[in-house]
Amino acid sequence: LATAPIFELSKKGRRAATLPKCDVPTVELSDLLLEDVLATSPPPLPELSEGDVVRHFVNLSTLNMCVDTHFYPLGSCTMKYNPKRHERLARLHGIGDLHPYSRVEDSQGMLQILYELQEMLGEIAGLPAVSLQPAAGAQGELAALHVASAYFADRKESRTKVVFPSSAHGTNPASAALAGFECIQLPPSSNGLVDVEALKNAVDEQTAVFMVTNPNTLGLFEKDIAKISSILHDVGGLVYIDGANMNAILGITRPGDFGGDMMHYNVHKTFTGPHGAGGPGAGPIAVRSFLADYLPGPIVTKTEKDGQPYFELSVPPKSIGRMRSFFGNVGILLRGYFYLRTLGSDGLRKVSEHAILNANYLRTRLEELMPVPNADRCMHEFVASAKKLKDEKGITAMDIAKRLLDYGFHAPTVYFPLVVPEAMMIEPTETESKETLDAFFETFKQIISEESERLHEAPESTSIRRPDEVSAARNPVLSWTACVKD
Amino acid sequence: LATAPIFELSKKGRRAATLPKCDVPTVELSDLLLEDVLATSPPPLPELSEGDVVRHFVNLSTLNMCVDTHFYPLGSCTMKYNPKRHERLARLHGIGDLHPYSRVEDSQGMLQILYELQEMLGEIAGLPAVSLQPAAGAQGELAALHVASAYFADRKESRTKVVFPSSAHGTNPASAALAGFECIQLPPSSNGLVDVEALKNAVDEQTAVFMVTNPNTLGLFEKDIAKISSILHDVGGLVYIDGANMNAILGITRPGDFGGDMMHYNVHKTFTGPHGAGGPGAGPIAVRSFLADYLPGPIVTKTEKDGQPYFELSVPPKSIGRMRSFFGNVGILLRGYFYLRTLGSDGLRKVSEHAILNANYLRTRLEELMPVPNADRCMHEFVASAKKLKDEKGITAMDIAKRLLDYGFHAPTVYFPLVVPEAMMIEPTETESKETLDAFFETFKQIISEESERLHEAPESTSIRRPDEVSAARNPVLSWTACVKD
Amino acid sequence: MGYLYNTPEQEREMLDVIGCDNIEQLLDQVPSDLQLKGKLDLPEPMTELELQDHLTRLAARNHCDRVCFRGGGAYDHFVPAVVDEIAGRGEFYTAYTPYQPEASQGSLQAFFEYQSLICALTGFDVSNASLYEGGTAVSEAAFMAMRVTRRDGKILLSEGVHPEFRQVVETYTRELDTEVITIPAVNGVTDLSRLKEVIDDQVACVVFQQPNFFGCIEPGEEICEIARKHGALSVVSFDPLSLGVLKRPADYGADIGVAEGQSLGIPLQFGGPYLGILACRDEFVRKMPGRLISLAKDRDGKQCYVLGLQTREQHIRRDKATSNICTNQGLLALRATVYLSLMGPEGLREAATLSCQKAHYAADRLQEVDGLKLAFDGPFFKEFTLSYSGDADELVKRAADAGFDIGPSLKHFPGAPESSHDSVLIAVTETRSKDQIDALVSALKE
Amino acid sequence: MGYLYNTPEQEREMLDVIGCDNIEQLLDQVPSDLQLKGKLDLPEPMTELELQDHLTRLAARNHCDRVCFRGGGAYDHFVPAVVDEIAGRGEFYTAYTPYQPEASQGSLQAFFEYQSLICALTGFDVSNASLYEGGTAVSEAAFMAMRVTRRDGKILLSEGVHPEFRQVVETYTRELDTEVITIPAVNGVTDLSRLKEVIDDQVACVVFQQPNFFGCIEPGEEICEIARKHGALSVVSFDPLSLGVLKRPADYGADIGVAEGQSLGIPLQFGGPYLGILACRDEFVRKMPGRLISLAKDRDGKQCYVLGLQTREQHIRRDKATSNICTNQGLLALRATVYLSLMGPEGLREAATLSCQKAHYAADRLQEVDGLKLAFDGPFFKEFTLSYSGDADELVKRAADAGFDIGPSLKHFPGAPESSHDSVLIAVTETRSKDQIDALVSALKE
Repeated sequence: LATAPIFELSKKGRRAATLPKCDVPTVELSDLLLEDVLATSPPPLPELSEGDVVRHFVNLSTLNMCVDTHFYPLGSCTMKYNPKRHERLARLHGIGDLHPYSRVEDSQGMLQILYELQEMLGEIAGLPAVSLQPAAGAQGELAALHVASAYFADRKESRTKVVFPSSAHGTNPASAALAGFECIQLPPSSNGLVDVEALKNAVDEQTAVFMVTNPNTLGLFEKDIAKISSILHDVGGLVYIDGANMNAILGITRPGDFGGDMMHYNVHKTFTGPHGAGGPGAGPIAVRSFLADYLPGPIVTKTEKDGQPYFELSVPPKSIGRMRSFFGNVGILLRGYFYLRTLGSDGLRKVSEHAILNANYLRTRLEELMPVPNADRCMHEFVASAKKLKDEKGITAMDIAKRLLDYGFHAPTVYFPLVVPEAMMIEPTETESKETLDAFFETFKQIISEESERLHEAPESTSIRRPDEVSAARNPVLSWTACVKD
Repeated sequence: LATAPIFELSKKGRRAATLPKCDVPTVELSDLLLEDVLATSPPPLPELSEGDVVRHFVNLSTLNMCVDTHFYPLGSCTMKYNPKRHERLARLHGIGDLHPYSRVEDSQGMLQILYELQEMLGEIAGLPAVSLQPAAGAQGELAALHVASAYFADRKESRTKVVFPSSAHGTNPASAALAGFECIQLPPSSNGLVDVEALKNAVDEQTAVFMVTNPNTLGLFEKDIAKISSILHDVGGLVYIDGANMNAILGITRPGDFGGDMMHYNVHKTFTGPHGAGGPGAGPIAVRSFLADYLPGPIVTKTEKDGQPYFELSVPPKSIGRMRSFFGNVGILLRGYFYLRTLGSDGLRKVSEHAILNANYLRTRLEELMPVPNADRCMHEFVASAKKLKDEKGITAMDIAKRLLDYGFHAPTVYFPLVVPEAMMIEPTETESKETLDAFFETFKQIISEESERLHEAPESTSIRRPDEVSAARNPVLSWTACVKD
Repeated sequence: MGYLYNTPEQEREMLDVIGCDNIEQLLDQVPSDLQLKGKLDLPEPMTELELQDHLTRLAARNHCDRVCFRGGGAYDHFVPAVVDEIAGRGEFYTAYTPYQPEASQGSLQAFFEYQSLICALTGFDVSNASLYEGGTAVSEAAFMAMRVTRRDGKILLSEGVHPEFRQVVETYTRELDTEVITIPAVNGVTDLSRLKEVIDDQVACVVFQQPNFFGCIEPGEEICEIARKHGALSVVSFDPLSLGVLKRPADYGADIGVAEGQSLGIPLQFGGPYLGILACRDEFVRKMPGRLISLAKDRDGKQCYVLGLQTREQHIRRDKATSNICTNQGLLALRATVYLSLMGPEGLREAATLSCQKAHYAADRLQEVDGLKLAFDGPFFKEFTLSYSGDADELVKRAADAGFDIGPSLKHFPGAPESSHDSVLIAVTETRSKDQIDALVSALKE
Repeated sequence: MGYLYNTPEQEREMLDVIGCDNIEQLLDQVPSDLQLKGKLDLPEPMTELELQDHLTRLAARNHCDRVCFRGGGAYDHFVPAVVDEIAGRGEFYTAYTPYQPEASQGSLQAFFEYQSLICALTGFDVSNASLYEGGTAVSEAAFMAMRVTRRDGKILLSEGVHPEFRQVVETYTRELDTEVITIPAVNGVTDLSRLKEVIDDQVACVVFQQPNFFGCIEPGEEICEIARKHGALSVVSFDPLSLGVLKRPADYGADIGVAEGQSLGIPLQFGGPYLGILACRDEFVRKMPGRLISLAKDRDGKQCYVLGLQTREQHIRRDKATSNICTNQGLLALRATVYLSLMGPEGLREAATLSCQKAHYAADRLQEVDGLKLAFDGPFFKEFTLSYSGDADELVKRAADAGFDIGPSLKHFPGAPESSHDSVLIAVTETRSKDQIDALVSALKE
């Protein structure tokens, strides 16, 4: 009952929220607002009691797997533990309730936090100029590509192409296209890394940016990244580092040091902003000094007032403009700030070391069961292939993924990156113990020993079984009204 | 894995909490404290990571049914919706973090709340003198019985007996015994009500107190309560109203008006203090004016200072003393205060009216399936009997209770009160809708149509099946160490 | 402090399995000349206790204790406790994109309900599962209009649209040939005659805001009609709370409705994360950006929810995707879902009515103050523009010193017309009391 | 506002099924002369928004912003955020007594773990699932000792036991013939020679506190030894946090350990709800008051948890029960469980060590202030008694005016010896910094 669609729980005349009586003299609304803009009745929202609302959503929540309840090795998503202290602190009076148009003199605490975060992110990137504005990684990419455009326009260079490897996240080409670039995809390479020769052939004076994830989506560090960067720089192009996999290299190596000119962070991945069932994220970008003037703003600057540090908001002189209204996804940025302030440099490096340790341990063990193409080491994640299992026993990556749910593990990312057949992309993160990894391995082993028929039917124990996504795509029903009409 | 006993999750050397470095000059502890009081090593608590602690307890929580997730018609417990706003407000800075020894001038806001709560509870009871101190209903009973003793002692009367009906809560005799009284139980009556004649025979000048729940544990209003009170008062005794069932009579009738001299409230039942999986509660007591001087303290008194109301703590002149340290279970009292302030007198009466409506509706419907002995109306709860089902089909109250869990309903209270065979005590509360009651009825109907063998095996779908409580009682294992030893 | 799970002993065991002597060997994957020499230059780590003290000190340097009459697109509406309780459940906030529907029905159903509630609220047939915030929602709507109309020549933006939203459109379109034309506001509302002059068959859409940035009520129906006549789409950026009393966008003919959803139970938190709402008519659904949740059936025929129409998205279409957005604002959409479920039709109507009534009382009373008058004549909803005979910032400061936050001053918005430089916005929500309004008036009279 | 679920229409339908015309008819069960005429005289109802405003105003009249050096049995220890998060889950706080173990394994296992953690913390074999708070725990222990020893003649209470705990024992025993005798403290600790004089074979137990109310370390081992020699049980009321560094009660020979558990992750909230801890040796288990959770097997042989030894309890034994307590402090026991799980041995040791070191630093520095000196010579843990040359309340006020909470003054405790009237308690926890201690000292020097 409680998890029936909320419109079905509605009963005319029920109320949850009650509002105070009006304490000012009231006037007929039709005297205040023109009759023809007024609705004749309020919108047909469902009518519920408060307890029913609570029971509905609490019950819905229990239908989710999440980091708080399960191991969630979803590759590329860095599903690490989200510290509860961050949730408490982000709600603090003076933090959670600060209006975005608070005067600068009324926001010095917040501006200090954001300034310090800019500085820390610049240091971790090795790219000193930071804008916290982008709302998510994809918006960070778009912002950086606009920065590149503005930079080249300023230099009167006409560059129309963005190049990326075939293993790239889909947002890379989508962002490049949205920023008006032509997208050039490199052919897949044999070793999972960027093919330096292919890259050389692909770039020229029309190339604006090469976008690369490093470590890449196979969990491999692009060992030729310095050479790659030189190739780009030699033709006058820029190197963009997709920071989705920063969890592998914190304090170990820096995009700015290996040749990147621009990058974004995913604060919700690397720095524990909770994933929120799909968002919000935050996608700050860091760039080299010569690109600083083009950053979207406002950014926080530090000055002095009466001998004390004083923080202000300013827009870089040649800014590409705003990516969004207000300052940014501050709530998520705060969680990144809390995380960095509690870890410090040693703690941050340990994060990556243990992310790598966990990934390699699980990789080594799982390789007994399934090949992990491309190398015998990985960084923070790896991509195994179920191709052999499929060929020999008819077990697909999807079957294994679904069956894992029955055993109380969230599934890895499957069928990405596209360059590995029957890909299972596994990222344990540093916030899991050997015990959990061992249990995951044992379960994996158990699963592939099961009858393939049973696996095709998996999952068995979840609240629903496999949905028919094909007919849902053909005939989408996207709202309650549409559903009632049917 | 996550729900394994927490000691099994321990790994030597793991840490969750970290504490700051010491910023004062340090001295060897053995120089500060005598060597022989120091432990040689810290206590052998488990060693865990923070995320594992979270995952463990979040997963444990999902093994509970609760009001937030399920209909929970546990008779006598008033499992109503616990408003979320109360949780938010009880945590407010200035409320949740106030030290119990804050100076009176530093606690005026809190003291005002507690004073207003005393006043409101006095008004609802019709018994003007209130002490908020008792930590739970049972402690309220004990406190009131001590008040009675002190009152009689003051009057130089020697009264040694406490009388109660056979349907009384077990805490009534337990509290009476603890307060040094002899317990006299009335024989069961034929109509579920106090047998006035039996009572007359049972009381005399040795009788200190008659303890009665009204409405009683069968959900029936003791219609002779005025006469009952007279009988007690005629022999010089006092009438104690067990307030467990106050949810039935708020604003409809008052213990003080129907002859009660003393009563306790269960704030966690009637006034939405959440039940906390077994506590904390709060059991304030209200008494007639002539008993006020004996109340446990401190209580809050209102005076004036600089023309403004000013609140102080004071101990009644002939107080029986403290029932506990500090003021009381303030956190729970606050929730009662919030509730009363949001409902007001009309809202409060509606609570009882709808509690009665829901109970009678469900009673009427369920009577199709199972007899509800004793009357054709009830107050806020009723007691059905599965005796006929047991005799005819071998289905016990326990079977039905267990099977309800499979269908997503918490079970009613079973086998209480003792006076009804195969008792199922059902209290829907006012915070459930007709839809829920109808679904419960349909489920009930479904269950009694099932094979009795299946019902004996129920529940099937819970995280465990029926436990062997007999061998657990014979051979209790009460701690991890004991369990490891075994 | 840190969040390590493996003990040194386990680290040793794991390295043995991997076949390494130490973690450094695993780092060999990074060429040694690229490895960072030395340490990152970051502040010393803090424990939870120290961090809490630190934050408490910093929070005290932000002034949030004044009575809030501040607006400009983010408002001090009441957030019921139930919203925090639900959004605070780890099952929602520590889950991710529902790639495995069998393990994500909680989020999926909640987002489906979000879409349904937004449809009920706006009158549109279909809503996506949310976008970043109001400004990007306007941009995405403009891009969508270009796809629908197959016109990329011009976009018309009313000056009544939030200036920051307009800036976002400027940024998003900077590499396109599309011309972004601002239709000025006259007496606080879109200049219809100018709009009629400018509009032509190259225009993909006309974007306006209702109530607009100055608080004024736009002639929405007429704007939509003008757009329709020229084959352009009408895009309205609405205040969701206002729909407790105002006509729904779909009901007055808008083609696409977008909104900043902050007023639906989302805390102010210095500007984000907020909620971008986008809804439209059925026929545009395949041109819509962002995630969509669809009803489906599982293998046993049981009703369930899945990610729908993913072929529009960038992980399948890559550079041909409808947008580069790859998440929704899940947790904020959840907040709005819970908020709207609690409010229901009557609650929303009351909240809107109270805001409106109190705003009008405040406007009346504030005009008693010397030097203050309403900048525009037309009707407004919960916010209005006040012009001041002196410096607008000085007025804001006087209010602040007396314990009230008003504003922002319009002059701080780039491109604000000179005529607005003496003006401030005043927003009044249902959380304000008559006493507070009266106190503000008294303070400004002094 | 209200919490009604049935609409007027449903009310009608339900009344029809019941066979009533209106709800008033249902109320006929209450004789009409007993029905309340008119309405209860209660304040007008408030909405959530109004209540929040009201509470915010009242909260502002409580002073909680000073630096806290206040003690006397309730302490400003740090509460990690994880504790709030877990205890804030509806699954725990809106469940009740686990009468249906199949639907309550979450609470049952948590309470079993609580019992186990308390055993690990104290060294005892068995802990109950908690009692109301420290004072009633002492009383229950004394009653338990009477049952175990079959002696009800005398109970000896050290003057070092919290005076309010002692008052509770007085109340609980007021109708018994049992004599409650206070053993005075000399130089802040239990007078052993007086104890030896008083103790005889009628004494059921000797109760002392470690560290005691004055902050001093008691000669625990000797007190236990004296009790044992006379066939009495030793009951110690301990500070659970102190066991990060102090010897465990069972290890120095105590028979029963009780405690106020507030320092284990429980907020101050003006005195409650707090947590009563009670643990003892195996052999006393059937004389123990309160709820016990036991490991068990289900029908399939799976490990599970159930309410154990219920035959001691009042719903079965009624007037013969070991106690009238019929619940535990479930949510507080859960908080302590989570707290101890987070702290682990090292965390608890650090918290205890920090409190101890800082308290000693504070004591040293405070004695620099004219007129202040330690009241007692002996060792202390995190709290100490300071005697003052002037009026103790005036000292507390001076500190308050400068932004510090100290105290309480001992003279406010009924029965406080005359000699203590110039004294205040000072408690220093791990949450205090050197700067704060130095600032307190400076303020008092002025």
